[in-house]
Amino acid sequence: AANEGGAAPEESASTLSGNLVGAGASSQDAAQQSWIAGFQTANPDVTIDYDPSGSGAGRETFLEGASDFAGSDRAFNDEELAAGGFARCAPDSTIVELPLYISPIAVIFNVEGVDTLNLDAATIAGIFAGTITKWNDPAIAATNPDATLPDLAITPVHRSDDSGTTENFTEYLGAAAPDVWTYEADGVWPFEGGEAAQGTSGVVDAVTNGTGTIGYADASRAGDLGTVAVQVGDEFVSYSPEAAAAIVDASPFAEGRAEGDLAIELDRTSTEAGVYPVVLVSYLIACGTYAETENVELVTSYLSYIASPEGQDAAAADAGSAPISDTLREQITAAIDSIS
Amino acid sequence: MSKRIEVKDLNVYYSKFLAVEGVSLEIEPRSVTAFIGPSGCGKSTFLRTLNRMHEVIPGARVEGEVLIDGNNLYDADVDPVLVRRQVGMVFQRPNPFPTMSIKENVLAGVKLNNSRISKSDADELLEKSLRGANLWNEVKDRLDRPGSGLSGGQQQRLCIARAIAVSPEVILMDEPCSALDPISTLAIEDLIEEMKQQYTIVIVTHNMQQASRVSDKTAFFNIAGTGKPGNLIEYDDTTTIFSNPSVQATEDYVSGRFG
Amino acid sequence: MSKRIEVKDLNVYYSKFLAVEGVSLEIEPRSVTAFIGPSGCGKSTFLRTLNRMHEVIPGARVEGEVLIDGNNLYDADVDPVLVRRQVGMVFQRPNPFPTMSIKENVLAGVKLNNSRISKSDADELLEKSLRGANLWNEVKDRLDRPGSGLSGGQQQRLCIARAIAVSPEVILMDEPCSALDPISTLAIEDLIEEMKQQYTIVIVTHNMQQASRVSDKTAFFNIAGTGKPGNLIEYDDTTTIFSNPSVQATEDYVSGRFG
Amino acid sequence: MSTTAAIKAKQRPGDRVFSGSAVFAGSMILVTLAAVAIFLIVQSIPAFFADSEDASILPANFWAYVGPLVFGTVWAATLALIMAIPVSIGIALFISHYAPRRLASVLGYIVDLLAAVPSVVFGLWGIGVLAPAVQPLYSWLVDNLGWFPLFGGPVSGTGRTILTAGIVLAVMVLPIMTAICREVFLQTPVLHEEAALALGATRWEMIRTAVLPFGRSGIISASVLGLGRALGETMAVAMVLSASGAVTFQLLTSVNPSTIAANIALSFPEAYGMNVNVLIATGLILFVVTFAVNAFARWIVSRRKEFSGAN
Amino acid sequence: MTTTTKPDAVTAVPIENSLTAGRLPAPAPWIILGAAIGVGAAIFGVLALAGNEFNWGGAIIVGALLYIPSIWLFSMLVEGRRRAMDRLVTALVTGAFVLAMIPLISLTITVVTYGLARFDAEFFNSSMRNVTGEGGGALHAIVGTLLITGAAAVISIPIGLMTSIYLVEYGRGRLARGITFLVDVMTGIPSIVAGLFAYALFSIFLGPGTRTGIAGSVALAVLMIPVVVRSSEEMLRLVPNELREAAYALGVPKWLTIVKVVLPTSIAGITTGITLAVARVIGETAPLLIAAGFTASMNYNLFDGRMSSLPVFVYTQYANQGNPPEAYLDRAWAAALTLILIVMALNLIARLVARFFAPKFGR
Ligand SMILES: Nc1ncnc2c1ncn2[C@@H]1O[C@H](COP(=O)(O)OP(=O)(O)OP(=O)(O)O)[C@@H](O)[C@H]1O
Ligand SMILES: Nc1ncnc2c1ncn2[C@@H]1O[C@H](COP(=O)(O)OP(=O)(O)OP(=O)(O)O)[C@@H](O)[C@H]1O
Ligand SMILES: [Mg+2]
Ligand SMILES: [Mg+2]
Repeated sequence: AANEGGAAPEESASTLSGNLVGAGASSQDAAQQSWIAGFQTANPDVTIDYDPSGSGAGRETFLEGASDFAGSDRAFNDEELAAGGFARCAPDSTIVELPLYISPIAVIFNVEGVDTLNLDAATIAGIFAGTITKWNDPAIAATNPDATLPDLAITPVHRSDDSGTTENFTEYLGAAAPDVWTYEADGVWPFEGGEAAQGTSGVVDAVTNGTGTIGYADASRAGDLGTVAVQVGDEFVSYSPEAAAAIVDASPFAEGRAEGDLAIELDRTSTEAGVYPVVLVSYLIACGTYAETENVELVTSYLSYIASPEGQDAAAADAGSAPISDTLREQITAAIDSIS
Repeated sequence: MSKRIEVKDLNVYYSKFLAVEGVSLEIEPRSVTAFIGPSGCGKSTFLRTLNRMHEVIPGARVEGEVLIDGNNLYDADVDPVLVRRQVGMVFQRPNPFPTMSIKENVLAGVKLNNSRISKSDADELLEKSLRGANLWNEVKDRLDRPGSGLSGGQQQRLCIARAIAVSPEVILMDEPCSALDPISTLAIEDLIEEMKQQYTIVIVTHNMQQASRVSDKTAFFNIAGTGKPGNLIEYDDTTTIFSNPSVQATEDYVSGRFG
Repeated sequence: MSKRIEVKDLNVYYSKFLAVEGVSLEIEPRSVTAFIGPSGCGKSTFLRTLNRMHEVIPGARVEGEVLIDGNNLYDADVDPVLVRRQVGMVFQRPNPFPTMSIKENVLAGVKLNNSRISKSDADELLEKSLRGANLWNEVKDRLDRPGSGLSGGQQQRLCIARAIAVSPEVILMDEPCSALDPISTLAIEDLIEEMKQQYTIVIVTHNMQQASRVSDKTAFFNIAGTGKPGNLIEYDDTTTIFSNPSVQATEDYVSGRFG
Repeated sequence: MSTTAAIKAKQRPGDRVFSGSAVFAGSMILVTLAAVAIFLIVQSIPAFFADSEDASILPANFWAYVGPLVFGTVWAATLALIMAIPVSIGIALFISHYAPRRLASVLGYIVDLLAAVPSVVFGLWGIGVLAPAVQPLYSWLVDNLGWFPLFGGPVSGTGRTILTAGIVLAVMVLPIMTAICREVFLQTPVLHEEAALALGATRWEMIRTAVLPFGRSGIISASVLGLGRALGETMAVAMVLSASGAVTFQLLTSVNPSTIAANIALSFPEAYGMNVNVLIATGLILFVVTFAVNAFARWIVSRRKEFSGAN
Repeated sequence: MTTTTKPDAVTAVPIENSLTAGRLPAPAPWIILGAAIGVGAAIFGVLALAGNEFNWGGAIIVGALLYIPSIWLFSMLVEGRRRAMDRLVTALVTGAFVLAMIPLISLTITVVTYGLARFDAEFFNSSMRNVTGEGGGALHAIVGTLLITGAAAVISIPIGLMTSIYLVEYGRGRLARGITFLVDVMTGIPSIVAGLFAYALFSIFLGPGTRTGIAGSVALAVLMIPVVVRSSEEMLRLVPNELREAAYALGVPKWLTIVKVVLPTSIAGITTGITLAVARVIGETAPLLIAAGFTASMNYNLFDGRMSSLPVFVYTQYANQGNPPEAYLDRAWAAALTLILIVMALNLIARLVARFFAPKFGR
């Protein structure tokens, strides 16, 4: 191919070479492609493949030892960690989980003449639970006195596939509006009702092609659709990378985890100013200690690149993700350095 | 009621190949006409123009007129389906419908037109047609078995039964007996004799004896050479053709001294 | 070299249906034997047991022995392919290969067996076989045209040419002339006459004249009724069968006073 | 001239090799299938006995999970075939017996091309073109014919219903069904067609008496192949259908049953542990369903075997 | 034989009538069709007055729907039941064809219009390695598709063809019935299960988690074999026994008869079947995603490393869009267009092959 095998940039000081395989969450695929492109350009002898086969598949693949690292929309849970058996890692090794991909989830809708809506969590939950069925419902009108709301049925669109986006979204609804949203957080939409669509693209297409539709999707894909500003405390916050990064900083790490395992417990109910609580955090997962050392340098330098400001900015440009804050970066860098 | 057939200066083509050229003849109602001639001279081809079966072949076409009781078959608006209902046909190779039972085969044509035929009428017609084709005794116990399980001769007689079951006005037969044993042949010949009281019958045959036995008039076709079109050489009373033909080629052919 | 055929107490079945029962006869080398009998009596069926074509039909089987020069065709380790190469066959319906040209059809027996044959030999064989089947003049200009474009009679002669091109020892013919005009028929009959100098020939025919003209011996088959097996009624010199048969049924049949 | 001993030659090697390799190829299918079956069964067994404790995607037990999926699979495939069988027979007839010859081969080629469209593209087309195009029709149907059980509301706002999925499936199976029907119809012996015409049959009557009966087993084979594809189609259904796992016959709402294959595609990426086994077990069930339908079709064909056109 | 026993309907055709009696004049169907579409247009015209946009498609569809019963009715009145039925079926058959053309044309227009945006040189000489956003190409996926599908065809055509030959020519009894049964079962393997199977199979040989092109080929072969068997079986059965017998009678061994008579006679149908089978699998996404994986780089080796294919490329470009999304969508459509063109080419080749070998039927 014309873009391959060309002479390496002469000034490239890289001595890295080899083949790295990762698999997992498709949510971070666009970001991964951007990181891979950046990293491979700097290190022409390296080839990295990231298989966007899904978080579950990614974790399984990593467990089986068929990949060097995994991408996952959730961290391994305590039972899975206790069961262990990570084939690539040295026996007794811990694993390193890094929240390197933070993406706000936008609530998108398609109603003619309306570009943005202010909604509180209870109203959003009511819409998605099917208790609020018209766009001119008083609950919506109450927070949007200026909008001209049509007498139109609401078609809520959710993901038909099992996804981290759904899990994060329902977790937010359950935490912020526990009275309306009585379902448990889950990657699978918890009840029958509403329109289902496959993947982020499917949801975006369904919302775009339908009328009176509303859905949730990676913010980078919101495009020209109307978006919802979510009530946090007393103000309404539109999604933005900064606001998404802010909620991560405002949230604690999960307890009882090994060093380098930076699983985050998002505080969805945070009332801090300027945070946007509907976010998806996707992890990169690697071994604390690899059983075989040949790819360790490659893994650490790749992860370091991802964590670096250039890496995060590249993903922000290509995939619309939120760059991590410097505080988080310090912790992550420390964790990467511990990989051996 | 039978029909008079008049053919006026007919040319028959397969795409660009002229197979039969300039045939004109008149066939009287209630008569049997035999077509004889060497293989490949266009007897079958010509016969098939008499009920517009010729045009079923892609690229096949016809120039000239065929009048049945004064109506030109090849007029623009003529419905070939109607023509074929009045001019029935029995083919050289037996062709019973393989997916139908013997009974269904015989009644196939009738069912098309009169799907609500009563059971007793159907059974009567079935027996009559099969008897007419001298097949009744052989198949009466297996009327519901497939027609394709019969021997070649039985199949041909089944096809004859099928053709006469719709009682056409004219019946064209393309070597109907070439696969039959003498007994069946005789029965068919008797049948032809009987049918001619009512119908106009045209038969292609290779069997001179048969032609002289059954036909009132005989048409002799010949071909000048390969790739040349076939021609009608002589058309006359059968006795004349066989005893005193006016053309030498005819005499040579009927006496077996051909070529 | 021609072959003597001996059939001993042969029963022929289609699955459970006994089609031909208890046939025993001897066919002399260098002779022509005709099988006659009413339609459906099992002539074709029996003929096909003589080169093991019968077993091609699913469920068909045979009891008894067929000896060719003393070797039983139905012995366990006999190769039916070799049998068929020595015992050729021409069918009732012409069946040229539709994918092949006229030339390829004639040479099919040679070419399909992957035998190598020089171009000049092939051309010679082609012409000889086609001439033998009285088809050469009609097709010599279109040897590369498809064989299925010929008229019925031409197709049948093509099949005869194809069969004689492999020079078998015995030739079985199942009503080979039923689709032919008298001239071609005559040519084939002459050919049979000529071939019998060298080959053993068995022919099924419905044409009494033909049987009496070409055959040395005649076998008359009959069937007692539908569903019953066919039987060999009488087998004798042709002159005897036609002038002075010992069984009444035979006399009735050959004189056309049957049934 | 060979001697009589030649008759006794042993079986020829060509025949041996050829029939041997034919048997071998048949056996390869046996082996492949055995391997697939073993893989499926071994992976499935734990799932049959799992409950929601072991596998998070199970509502209660495995059968409660797979039941609605089986329903959806069969329902969607049925809808597809109801549309596809008559249309494909129609197209095949049009090409074989109605269109002028020259045109017919071009048309056949064009229809074959439909087979080339990857299922992903059907999915994209279904979402982007078909669903929005039929949505107004669905609204109309629900508003005016809503009393008819199949057309009950509320109407889907996007048109991505089981009926749309059925249409997409129908379009997807059309080419393969049409191609087989067409080939079979073209093979109808001229003799039989002429026999019908000579009895004074119109073109349709000729088709009814000669062509369709002759092509019957071919039509059924084509349908079975189409059905196999419709039952097993993954990506297009996953992309087009708004699936929520409900068991309902309503054609036009957002709440639709899912299909087994689509469900595997949707759930597999995020599946782990026992969930993987559950999904594979649903694959095994799909197997069984397809086989049952196939066996039924075979039975129909064999019932009137001796009347088949092939002799 | 007397006239009194003739079925009524036959005598119902009066002999005195000219043969043209009771026929609709030749242009009548066209006039009726025009009128029907006119009515359809009128209906939608009224709707248009009521404020809706004038819907051409709707007018034509309503017109076509009107045409079918009206031609039947007219024909029934003038020509009688049988002609009416014939005309009805003609209308329906033509209608079925036109109906099927609608999605085809719609699909073609969609794919071509969207696909042309990126149908450029770069698309065909670049992979996606180090490409984000705009640019890049699908060469790696094109090569992958050709290799994977080619290998699948190499595996399944011989097996499928030989199996169908076995079933038609040799198969009797248990084994044949068993294989027919298994082929039926095999048609029921959902593509995604085939992918899982191939993935699991190669995990055994090449270590867990390996994804290679050949694993994808095996998955596709599992899907392709039953299609090949079924369609070839159907075609082989159509070869008349007369031809086989003619060859046997010439002393041609069975296998040569099959090779030189049966196969050439049915070659047109078989190639069509095979092309259809290839077309059937070349667009498969799910099994390749699982078994062959995904890569942005070139890979010419079926046996080592992940390999992209066009459907997977289309799918990932669509599903995981980055910035700007149009670039990803354009690539997806261009790849879809490429895939269709590849199959078109295959189809053409198959047709040429078929024409070359096809039986030359005269009369
Ligand atoms: N479908 C066809 N296409 C082209 N030529 C044909 C076709 N059918 C027949 N012919 C040619 O037309 C001529 C007349 O054929 P036809 O079958 O009418 O002869 P025939 O007199 O019936 O012969 P036979 O006695 O052998 O049946 C022959 O040269 C034949 O090759
Ligand atoms: N394939 C078959 N399966 C079952 N029965 C058959 C089959 N072929 C022929 N028969 C039956 O076997 C008997 C003998 O048939 P055969 O064809 O040998 O008669 P034939 O003497 O050649 O008649 P014809 O003179 O009409 O050709 C008939 O009753 C026929 O119905
Ligand atoms: Mg003829
Ligand atoms: Mg016979």
